[in-house]
Amino acid sequence: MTGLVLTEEQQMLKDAAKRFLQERAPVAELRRLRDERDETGFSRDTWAEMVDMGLAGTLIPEDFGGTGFGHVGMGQVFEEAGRNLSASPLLSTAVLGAAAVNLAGNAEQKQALLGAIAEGSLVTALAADEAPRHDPLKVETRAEAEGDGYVVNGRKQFVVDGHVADKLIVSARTSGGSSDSEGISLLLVDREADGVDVERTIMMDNRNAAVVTFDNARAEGLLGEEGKGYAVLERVLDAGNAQLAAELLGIAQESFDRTVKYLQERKQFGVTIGSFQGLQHRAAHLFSEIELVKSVVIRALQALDEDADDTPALVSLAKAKASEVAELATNEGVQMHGGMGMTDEFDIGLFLKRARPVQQLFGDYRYHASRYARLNGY
Amino acid sequence: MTGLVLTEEQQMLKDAAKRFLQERAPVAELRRLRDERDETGFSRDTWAEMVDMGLAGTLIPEDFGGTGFGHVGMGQVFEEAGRNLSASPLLSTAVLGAAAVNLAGNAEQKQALLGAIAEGSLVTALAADEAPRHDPLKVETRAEAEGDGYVVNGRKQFVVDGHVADKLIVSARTSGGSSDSEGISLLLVDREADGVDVERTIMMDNRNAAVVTFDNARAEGLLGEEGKGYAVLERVLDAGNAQLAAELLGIAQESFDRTVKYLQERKQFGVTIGSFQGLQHRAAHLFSEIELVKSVVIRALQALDEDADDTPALVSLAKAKASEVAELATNEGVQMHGGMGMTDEFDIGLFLKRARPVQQLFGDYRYHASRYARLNGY
Amino acid sequence: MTDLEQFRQETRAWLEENCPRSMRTPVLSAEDQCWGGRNFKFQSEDQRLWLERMAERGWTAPDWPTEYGGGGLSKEQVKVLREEMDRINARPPLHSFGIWMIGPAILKFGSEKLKQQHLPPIVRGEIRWCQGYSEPGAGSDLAGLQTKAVDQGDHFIVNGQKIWTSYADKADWMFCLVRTNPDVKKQLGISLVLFDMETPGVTTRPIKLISGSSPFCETFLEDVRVEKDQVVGEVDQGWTIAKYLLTHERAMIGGFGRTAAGEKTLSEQAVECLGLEDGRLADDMFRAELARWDIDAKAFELTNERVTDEAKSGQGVGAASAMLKYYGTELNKRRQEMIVAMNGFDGLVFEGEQWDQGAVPRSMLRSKGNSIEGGTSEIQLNVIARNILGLV
Amino acid sequence: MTDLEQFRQETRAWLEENCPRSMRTPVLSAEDQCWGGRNFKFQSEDQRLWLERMAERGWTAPDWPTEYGGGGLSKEQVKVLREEMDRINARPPLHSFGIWMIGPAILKFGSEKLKQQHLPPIVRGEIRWCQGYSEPGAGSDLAGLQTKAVDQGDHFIVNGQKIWTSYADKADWMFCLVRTNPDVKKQLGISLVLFDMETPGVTTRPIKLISGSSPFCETFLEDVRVEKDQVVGEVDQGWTIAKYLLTHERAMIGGFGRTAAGEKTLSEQAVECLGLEDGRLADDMFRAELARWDIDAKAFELTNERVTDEAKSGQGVGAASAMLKYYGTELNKRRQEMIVAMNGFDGLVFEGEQWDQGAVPRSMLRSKGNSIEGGTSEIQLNVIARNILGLV
Repeated sequence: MTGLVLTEEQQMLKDAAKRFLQERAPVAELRRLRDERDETGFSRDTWAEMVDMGLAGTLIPEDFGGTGFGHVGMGQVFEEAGRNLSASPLLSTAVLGAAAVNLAGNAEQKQALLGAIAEGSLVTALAADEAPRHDPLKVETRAEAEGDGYVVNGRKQFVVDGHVADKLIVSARTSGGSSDSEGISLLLVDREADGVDVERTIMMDNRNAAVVTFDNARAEGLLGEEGKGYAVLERVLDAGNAQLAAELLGIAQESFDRTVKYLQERKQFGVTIGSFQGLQHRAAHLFSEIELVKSVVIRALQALDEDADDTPALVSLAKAKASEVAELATNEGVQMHGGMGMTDEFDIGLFLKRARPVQQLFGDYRYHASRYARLNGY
Repeated sequence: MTGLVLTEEQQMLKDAAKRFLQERAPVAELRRLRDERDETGFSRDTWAEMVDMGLAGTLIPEDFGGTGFGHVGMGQVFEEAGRNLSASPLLSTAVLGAAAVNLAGNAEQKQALLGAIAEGSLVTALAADEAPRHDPLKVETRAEAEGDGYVVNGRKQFVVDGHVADKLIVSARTSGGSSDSEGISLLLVDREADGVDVERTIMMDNRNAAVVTFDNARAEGLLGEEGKGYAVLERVLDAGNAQLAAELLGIAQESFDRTVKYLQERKQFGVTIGSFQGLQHRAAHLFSEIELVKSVVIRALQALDEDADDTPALVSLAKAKASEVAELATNEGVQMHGGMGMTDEFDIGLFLKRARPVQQLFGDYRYHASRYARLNGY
Repeated sequence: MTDLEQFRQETRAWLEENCPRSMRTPVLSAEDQCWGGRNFKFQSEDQRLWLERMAERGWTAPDWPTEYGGGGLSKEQVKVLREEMDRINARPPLHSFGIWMIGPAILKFGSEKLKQQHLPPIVRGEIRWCQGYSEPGAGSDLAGLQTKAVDQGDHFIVNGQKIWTSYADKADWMFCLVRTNPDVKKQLGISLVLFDMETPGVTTRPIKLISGSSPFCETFLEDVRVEKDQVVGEVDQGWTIAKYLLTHERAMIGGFGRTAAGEKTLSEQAVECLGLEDGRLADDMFRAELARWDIDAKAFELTNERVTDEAKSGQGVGAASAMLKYYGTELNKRRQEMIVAMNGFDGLVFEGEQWDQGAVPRSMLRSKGNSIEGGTSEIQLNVIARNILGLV
Repeated sequence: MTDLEQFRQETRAWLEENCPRSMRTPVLSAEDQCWGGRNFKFQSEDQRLWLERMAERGWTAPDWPTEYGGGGLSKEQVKVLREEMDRINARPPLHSFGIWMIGPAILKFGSEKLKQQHLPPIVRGEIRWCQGYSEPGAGSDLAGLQTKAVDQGDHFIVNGQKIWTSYADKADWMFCLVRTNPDVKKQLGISLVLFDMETPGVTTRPIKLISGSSPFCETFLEDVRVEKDQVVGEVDQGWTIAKYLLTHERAMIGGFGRTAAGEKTLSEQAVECLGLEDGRLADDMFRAELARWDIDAKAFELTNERVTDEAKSGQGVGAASAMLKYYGTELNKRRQEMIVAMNGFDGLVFEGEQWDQGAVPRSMLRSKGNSIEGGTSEIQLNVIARNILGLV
């Protein structure tokens, strides 16, 4: 195992991502997208620049046009995106899409799709959840073989970037009952195919998600083996959750930094409110919790890069702890900002509004605490 | 429903109990019993005086020699006992024994036993638990009919006052399997009967409990109907748990009062430590929690007096909340007393050491939170 | 039959006859609430009728004296009226800061003129009030207020800025704390004054909250003329009245965590969202968390009852209101977070008919303010530590 | 083969040959720990042998210079040695405040004379040390210490009282903070002095704790003569060294929450106590609570690793030790409460062979002191708030 520190290269990537996102995708940019009711939900120009920086190919091997920087590298970008509330299809495409194709795609698919992702010409979206709360086993969407392809029927929700994706990666049942792990297949479906209906949903963080309905929609093809998709899906979700944990770390840290600054500056009863021990102790506790999050996040990312046996447990550890602490940090952030924290004018509330969907997506604290317990035998 | 306040009579009983216990059974008395390794574990003289005050008959109808003051009245005595860490067979005999006989005894048993309890000539003990953690359904002790009586085999633990009781009230299986509610019977067994082995256990609070083994021990008779004992046992346990909750309230309140006093007096860095906002806020939070405990305890006691339908839920509510807050109050008490709180010389640690067994006896926070949830349909 | 029994029967009959059917359904949205005032648009004819009928008997303020338009009822009668209204799920005929806050203050501290001028229109729902307490930059330090009222003989000229004035953009009059004497200790030298929001120099601007709604405003006061007879109580002695009003407000906000009549309990919602397995909530992590909340909430509800019962039986309430405000608002925040989480995706969508325009997440976001408005949780803890526990 | 690889092979072979079998079993009780010193009674011949063999190579203090009896190993070699010892579950040959605390301080701040006098006996386990820091009535206000050392030319005469001196009744020497200058600001004017516990005027009395054990003492100092060459560092400059030592102590205590080698993890204990149903802990309330602890504990363990790794890679550790001390001790208290609760009745019995003489509840009670000794949790939070977050 490598030490729990960044390599020089990873640190450089982090610094570059930080500079770029602060300048091109800061909180003000999220406000602009929101207030102008932007239909895409992110800036295509900014995304193009991120592609130019090689960020879209971070998880893609060099053979297929990526940089192969890996999960730890990508985590640095997500942490900085969390700090800036930067919107982009990085998760849907460069993490979930890239991981799915890389893990399950055949040679032809890899060649075609990974290259397209790395060069920014393809946006993908993962359509996995059907229940309101994350449950990847609960798949009632059905795919039936017809001719040389499949016909898909069902309904998916919380499909991040679903309304702008070129291709959807859909988990569907080719056999088995509702909660069996066997019989789930992953399929590629063109978003513009007949029978695909995509409703964009405006979430509390103003980021993209969609409800997607398949009504006899024709799939382009299988990704991986028929009926064996669940194992792939789990690994794709682990990759996604580790990055979401990194984003939550960024959200928590930025909320905290801004709050500490406010405590240092804001005066009441003639002194700075940061001089009140009641707030000092809560801030110090929160500092400690964030230190813990830093450790679990880097460990989970490293485990993915090492393809370690305990990756699932380490990812659940990271997502659970990061979710818990981001919730605490954003709540404390609003409370310590007092009335101003409740206003839309201040940024602090936006961190809270971003944190909740990130916590929920692919399982919140409760889901991952339970999974962690199960993976540890209780 | 009566208001959530004491009647004048109940308040008078509380005041009388307070004066008496402060004088005759204060914390110093518990230390004396401990340091002299007293074999009885409480003072027989003090108990005789409590009997003279009518306390042993608080739950016993006047017809059978009691005062019929009821559960709310008894709760005031337990709260004061909690404040003074007073040891006596009030729980084992005047609550559990009296309730069991009153609920399930035939006319003859009531006449003989309730009178004896009220006049202080009989000490009883309830032998219900077999597993380390409370589980009244888990009964493997067996009672087999033989001639006009029963023969008992099995092992019971956490039998409060077991080593000094004259009679044991034993839950045993006359039919059914290990966790069936049907088939459990309550039997009266003389502690000195052949085949009864009682091992006194010294608990962390230095109070009495015992492990009791029955090896072909002969029971005196049934208490209630054969096989129908569980419903009685549940009601007896509810009566016991409500009083334990009252005792926990006293423990929490006294710990808190002593701690607040310490905060007001103890100086550090040239000021009283009570002037530190970090401690102030924790004390204020604890104050609020104790206020909640007062409300749930009186409500549970009233429900028992009214024989209300939701008594089980209200008792679990009281025992759960009182356990949680007593744990917090005693922990905060030791922590806020600093190093001195860790010494045997200071009393504050004794409250912590009494609280834990009271929390555990007949089910702790987790047990009653789960029961509360079940009784509320989830 | 006792007098009280007779009162109950008469009240029941009157309500049966006079409370319109549509006013016997749960209040589900802000539009279902009747706030009255000059510019109020009634949701329905029934809503208007219900207010008028109740106001005519003075039952919008049932315990106020009849001479000022109130119902003149005894405490026991008020309780009967409330019980009988609850029995048929009658909606409150009027939501009013006039009835809840400034009315009682005028009754207790105001001159005869102020009582006659202001109380009857409040009872009838003709004048809607707002509260001018907080100021930008002051936060919890309420007594440090900067809005100045300069004595001009028969009137004051007021200059300053107020913030967090609830519905100031919809209100007709404001009760407002101003500094009438800058030369004394900060709690002294404060007065409580009343003025019409249409007075020249008063402008107001809504503040958008993180929940997307704008229940609060900033109000700017530029050379606003306030007659001297519009001071409640003595000049420079307003702080006492302000504290009295704050206690009222705290008790009001502390009740936020309670489940409203007709609303599903949190555990019912959880069962609906998460399902049962063998009679237990299917998600064991949620079950543990829910049981903890449920126990605290029930204990809190009983504590509200106990405090009321103790007050009735003459035992001092002490500073219970600070404790109730603190605990109740923290409980409600926990509840709202759980509702969002148990609804999963559906609890995160912010717009759209199908998701009730994001009622669930907006309500969660709004709840974050509960522990800030009306005195922050930190201030309540300070009050408990100092006033009850004597920690200084 | 690299040098380090070769070192590993040699170490492995040496340990295989020299570590007695009985010294490869888990340390289960206090008696299994070897503390050395003049009056120490070895538990077994193996225990004595193991100490002697390790001390001979200087491996009881592997990173100290060989000239003072240490092992002279590089950081990498120390790590290899630890790994190889862990591999065979070798017990630590020596527990020693000399090695953990005063030794490093003497190495860093002490005179050549002090190094030569004190370090070799520490390495060999011949002299056992105790720490004289706290005083009655001072608590967390360590710098306010009152024990006076009056300058007598070539020596000091020390008068005062120390409390919370761990195992002072078993120690041979004390390192002690004394006030050498009463006329300056309280952090100044403090010196760190060393003296033999057999010096006339030193008496000691054990303090009984709530757990029933007496690991701490009160120590009374009456006209105790301390030679001037037994001052570590400069006279009046002891506070710097004291802070250095406190940081060491914090890091040590912070590690308390970790599961020792060979000990069952908390979840293993829970499964044993509570059983499984369908692969889940049978008690769902416990399962939720346990998962929460387990996550925090694993995250804390990784944080310990990360802090170490960052220190190695030259990134500043900052005031991480305060955070580790705070979090680690609070974690251990939670763990101990859960162990008591999951054992039910068996976790509450305080005496008796069958219950291991109450090891479970005594350990819980003892853990309450973790967040008090070595600087309370409150002090750690103050340190974080002030020194790291800049909140003043």
